[in-house]
Amino acid sequence: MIQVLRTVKYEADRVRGFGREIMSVPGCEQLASCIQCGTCSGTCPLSVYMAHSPRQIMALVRADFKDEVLQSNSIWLCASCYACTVECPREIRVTDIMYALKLRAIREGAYPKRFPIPILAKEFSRMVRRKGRITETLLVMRLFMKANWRAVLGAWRQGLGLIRTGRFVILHERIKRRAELEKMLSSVENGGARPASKEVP
Amino acid sequence: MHDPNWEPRIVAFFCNWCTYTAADLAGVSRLKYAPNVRIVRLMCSGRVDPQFILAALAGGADGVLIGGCHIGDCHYAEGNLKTLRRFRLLKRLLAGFGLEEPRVRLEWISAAEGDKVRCVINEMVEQLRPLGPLAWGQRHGAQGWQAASAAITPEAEAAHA
Amino acid sequence: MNTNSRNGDIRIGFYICHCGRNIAGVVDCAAVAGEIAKLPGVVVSRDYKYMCSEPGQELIQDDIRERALNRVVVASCSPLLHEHTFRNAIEAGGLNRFFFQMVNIREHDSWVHTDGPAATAKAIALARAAVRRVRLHCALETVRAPIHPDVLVVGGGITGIHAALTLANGGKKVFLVEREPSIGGHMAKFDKTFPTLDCAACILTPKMSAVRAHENIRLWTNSEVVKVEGYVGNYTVTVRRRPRYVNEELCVGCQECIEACVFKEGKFPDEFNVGLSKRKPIYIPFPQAVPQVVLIDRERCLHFKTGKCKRTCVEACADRHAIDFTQKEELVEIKVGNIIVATGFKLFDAGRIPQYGYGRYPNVVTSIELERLVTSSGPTGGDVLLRDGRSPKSVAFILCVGSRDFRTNRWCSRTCCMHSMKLAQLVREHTDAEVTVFYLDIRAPGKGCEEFYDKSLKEGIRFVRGRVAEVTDWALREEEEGKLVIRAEDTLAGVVRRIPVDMIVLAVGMEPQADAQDVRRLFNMSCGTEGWFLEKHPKLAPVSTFTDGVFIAGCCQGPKDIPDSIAQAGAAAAEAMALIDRGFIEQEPNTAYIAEAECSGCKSCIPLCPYKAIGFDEPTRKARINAALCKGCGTCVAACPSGSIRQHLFEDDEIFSEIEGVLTHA
Amino acid sequence: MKYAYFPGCSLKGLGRAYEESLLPVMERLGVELVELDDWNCCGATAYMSIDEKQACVLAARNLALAEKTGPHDLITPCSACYLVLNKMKHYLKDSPEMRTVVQRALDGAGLAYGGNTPVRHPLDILVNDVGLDVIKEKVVRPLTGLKVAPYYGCQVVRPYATFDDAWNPTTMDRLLATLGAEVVPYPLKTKCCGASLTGTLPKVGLRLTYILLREAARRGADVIATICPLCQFNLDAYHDQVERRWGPVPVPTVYITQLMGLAFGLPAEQLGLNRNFVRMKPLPAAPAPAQSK
Repeated sequence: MIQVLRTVKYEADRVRGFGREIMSVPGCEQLASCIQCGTCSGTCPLSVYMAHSPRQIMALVRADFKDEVLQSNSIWLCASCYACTVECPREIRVTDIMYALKLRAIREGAYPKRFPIPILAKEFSRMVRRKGRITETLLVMRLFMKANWRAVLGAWRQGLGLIRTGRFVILHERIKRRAELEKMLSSVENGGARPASKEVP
Repeated sequence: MHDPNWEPRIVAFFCNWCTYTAADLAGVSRLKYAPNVRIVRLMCSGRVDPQFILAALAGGADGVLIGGCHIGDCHYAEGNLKTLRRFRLLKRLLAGFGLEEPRVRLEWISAAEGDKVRCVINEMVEQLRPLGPLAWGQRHGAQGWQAASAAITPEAEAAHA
Repeated sequence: MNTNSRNGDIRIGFYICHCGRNIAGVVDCAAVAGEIAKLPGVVVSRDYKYMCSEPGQELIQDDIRERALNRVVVASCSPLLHEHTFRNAIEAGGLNRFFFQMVNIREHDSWVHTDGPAATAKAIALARAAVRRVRLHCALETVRAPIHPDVLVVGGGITGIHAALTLANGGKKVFLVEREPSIGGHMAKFDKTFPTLDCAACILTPKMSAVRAHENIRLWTNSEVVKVEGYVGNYTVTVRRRPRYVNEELCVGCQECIEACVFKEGKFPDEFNVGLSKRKPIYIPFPQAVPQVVLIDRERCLHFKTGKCKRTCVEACADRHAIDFTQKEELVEIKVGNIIVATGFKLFDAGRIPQYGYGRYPNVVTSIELERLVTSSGPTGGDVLLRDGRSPKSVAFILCVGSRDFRTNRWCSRTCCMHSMKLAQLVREHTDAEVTVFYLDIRAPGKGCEEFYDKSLKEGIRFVRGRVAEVTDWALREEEEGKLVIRAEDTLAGVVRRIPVDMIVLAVGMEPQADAQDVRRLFNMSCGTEGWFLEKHPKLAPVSTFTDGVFIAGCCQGPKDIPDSIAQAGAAAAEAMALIDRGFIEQEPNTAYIAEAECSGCKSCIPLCPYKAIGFDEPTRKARINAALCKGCGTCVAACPSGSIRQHLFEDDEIFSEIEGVLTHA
Repeated sequence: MKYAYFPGCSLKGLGRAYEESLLPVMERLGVELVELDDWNCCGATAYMSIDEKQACVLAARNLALAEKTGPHDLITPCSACYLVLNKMKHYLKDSPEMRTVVQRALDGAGLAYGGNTPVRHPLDILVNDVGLDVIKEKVVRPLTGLKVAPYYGCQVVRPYATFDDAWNPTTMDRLLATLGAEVVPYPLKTKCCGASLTGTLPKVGLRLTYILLREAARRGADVIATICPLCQFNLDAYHDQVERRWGPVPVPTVYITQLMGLAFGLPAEQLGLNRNFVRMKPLPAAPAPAQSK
């Protein structure tokens, strides 16, 4: 059987104003100048794994296809290496746009379920909030438990190696004035990058 | 405080070759800027007699903008250098009269810098807004103007070269 | 001319132009006309769709006759565009052309504001000022100044050559000044030209020879303009003629001296072959060079460097005595009426985009280097070869190198798409290499160009839409070993590709000459933000500049192909010729003058004038202005302590009335 | 020479060998590093996708702490911290609105953000402040004969660094040459190692790691020198997994500071070299006394 997929996009699939919203995030304004040259995808070490290349993400954002963008695995594959940002001939900060998209995907719960990267981001922020610092080994353990506990089994060899080389830290690194930090962070709670204007439903 | 609906009025003296042309370019490029400026065309910023500035301020302008070619690019070789000299002297005098710094402004804007026209005008309007109306006539009367203009002599200008 | 007024009263006609929707879309024209009608002295106040049109102008002329108008104000576009039109119209209507004032409510109002009421208020203020001002206008006569019939053409590329020939064929004397030792410019380096693929040399060389042979052209190569003084019709230009150490009159171009040089082989990078071959210290730039005169590179010549050369060249020249080591730089002063600037462009330095490996990988070349390689008269005799002498099996072109890139040059260089397709076809002709062109958008709008694109497609040249991210020499797979690897997204196929090739050609864009800013100052021109010389009007005056009598043509104004450059050269020549054949220019009578009764003789104005137009009359102890020298800047007027210097068209009271006018509340 | 020192979480954990080698090397060069009191996580790349304002606050607290400590530049050895702190400086400079939010958050703790502390990378400081001449003087055991691939990683030179070229950085190359090492041309010097994905999407991350290791081996490098704790961990700790998938890529990865330490004659154990999974071979036989290069 030949599998067929109907891919037409209707105007109703657009979330009007989404492209404008992203372009209004500080640092993301240049998206308007994109000429779809593909330098971002060409230079991206991860574009070959992405459902949509960075260039296609730029096009979809501009065309207001919010759902398709926020559900794409592409934004989570971005490793923040900034090659696209440096290489873009139109000076588009592609990496920053990816952040703006990740933030919205997490906020709206739009990312692929059990996909480990957003879970890592969440666990990361949770640990920073509680302890003020990150203890990498403990963070990875938490991630494994949340996302894919079987992976722990696969990583035993590495874990042993870390213990052997004295790099496996089991006590949390933490700052002294945790309350001070928590107060600061909660004072800007629910701020984020939500635009002042209401989002178009 | 002043009337919230008050809008600053700016009289601009633009040289024919650079800044007036830049303002034309801003138009051709459909750049948008605040409608508070009234442009008077002169051949060179060197033609801007200090009395024009004083007359504008006395006549109800809240600010005066002078635009000329960049130094070294004057269509008349060095008219703008004379403008600069004269402008420095005038600024000092006007400061003596209590005139706020942003009210009188000199800018070099080349024929290619349409966007600079937009930026300068918008910026100036925003700077004048919090200062409120100038009402120079009420502050100093006709004597103020005459005293100021009498102080601008060639010798005094030369001292500001 | 017409009398000032009827019964001495001022009768003003006011006209506001809708300019279609350009003005009327923002400004309420009827309201402005209504408001202005209330002003004293305004006899007629009308709004009309297009004032500059024939009926619009007739409207004014009819009113002058029927309503006995003696002043006219038109509120429309910029006076820089149509002041001339309306002055002519009222003059034809029987009024002195200076009883006119124009109000700029398009460029300075409707096009830059969106708030209708505010724009309308501004239009009223500006119009009111003009109405007040025009009352004070006086009848003036334009001054005529003669035009020197000779023309200076700066730059001997195809543009300068064509302009010079056009003028010379029309009987005008032309000075053609070229910085390089030969004319010909970039075009002389090309093998063939798109889209016709006719041989560049075959069409250029005859024109170069014609320049040399033309009795009306004085050709100065190895020369530069260093000073320009004066104004339209009367320019005095100083040209620096650098020594070639070979007497142009005596050299016959036999090149025996080159043969005889103590350097047996060429040793120094040949400029014409962009470094792909070597030349000697005594050389001729290229075989078809004009003039056919050799020159000596002072930096490289042993005689100059050590003083211990056997001077075999002098021996070879024998009794022609053309070689002259004592030649000195010369400054020559010429008088011309018009100047055509055709100083061309420079190519983008590909090394500025390190990702493409130019300068690091020997087989990454620029389009002009490939051009020399495909030319049968070039360093390889027309063989496209890699640096190691092999023939490439695969060649890739990367387009938009230094174009459409915000970090380098923002503009489209316009010719690289076609130029690359031409080179791609030539590579296919000369080798059996597979050719791939990486492009962003193929821009082929010229006549025959789209067809050329189609031909390229049909000939099997592969096109990949995507900007190359990088060129590397690290191999992931066996087929990539020893190759240059391109990584790019094929944006149409939607996949990232790695493509190994033998040779990469960078289609470098055009940019303004490195000294464009100096040249601009020299000729009193403007540059756009990108650095190209600025035309007076992008549509209506594409070869004029803001300085009368100075014209621009070709790529110094922006990237162009050969046909467009030639068209501009012809246009600039025609503009100059129109001025010359008219014989005189009408000068704006905006000169300064002294009200002698009031002049105190303080002399403070005299040093202010850059044109030395102000003198001092000892008997009367008054300043005196020479109107013929005055350019009308008005600097002295503003500076006169006693207010005794006035300026026609910009009288103090006119400007004061304008200031009052714009400030009077509605 | 005195600097405020922001180690970052990694240097206290997986990347502790970096700190262990950085501190003695700097000491040897007469550079004083004063660890910022009670510094917190910079927010790294992850926090930015959770909450922009909080991410700004995290960075700003550290910068404010540095300002409070004194007028010293802040040295930030971890690439991610270096990038994030610099990025937030730019961000706060461009967005007065965000600056107000951040300042309000800092107010409670008596901190103020002025935005004036330069955030600098050790490479920048070593080459531009200390100087290669001074470093050369301290070399007692030149790395002659050691072929080193300089690997900068992505986040040091992109996109905010001003001390080196984003595409072809050379500071580490020059530094290695000063130590007497042979610098292998390494075109992947700024390519992403995939560290942020190796743990979560091994299939993807490992391949990027493999490409880097393979090219270093292909170029004949004895060792890869890096300056990023994440890169080092990634290239080292996943080395066995890479080899299991793709075959041998026998190149260890160490910190440039470890190589400097060796060249300065410090013992390998003190430099944390024993923490590597893939150990570096002992240096080639002692060099001839006459120093070359």
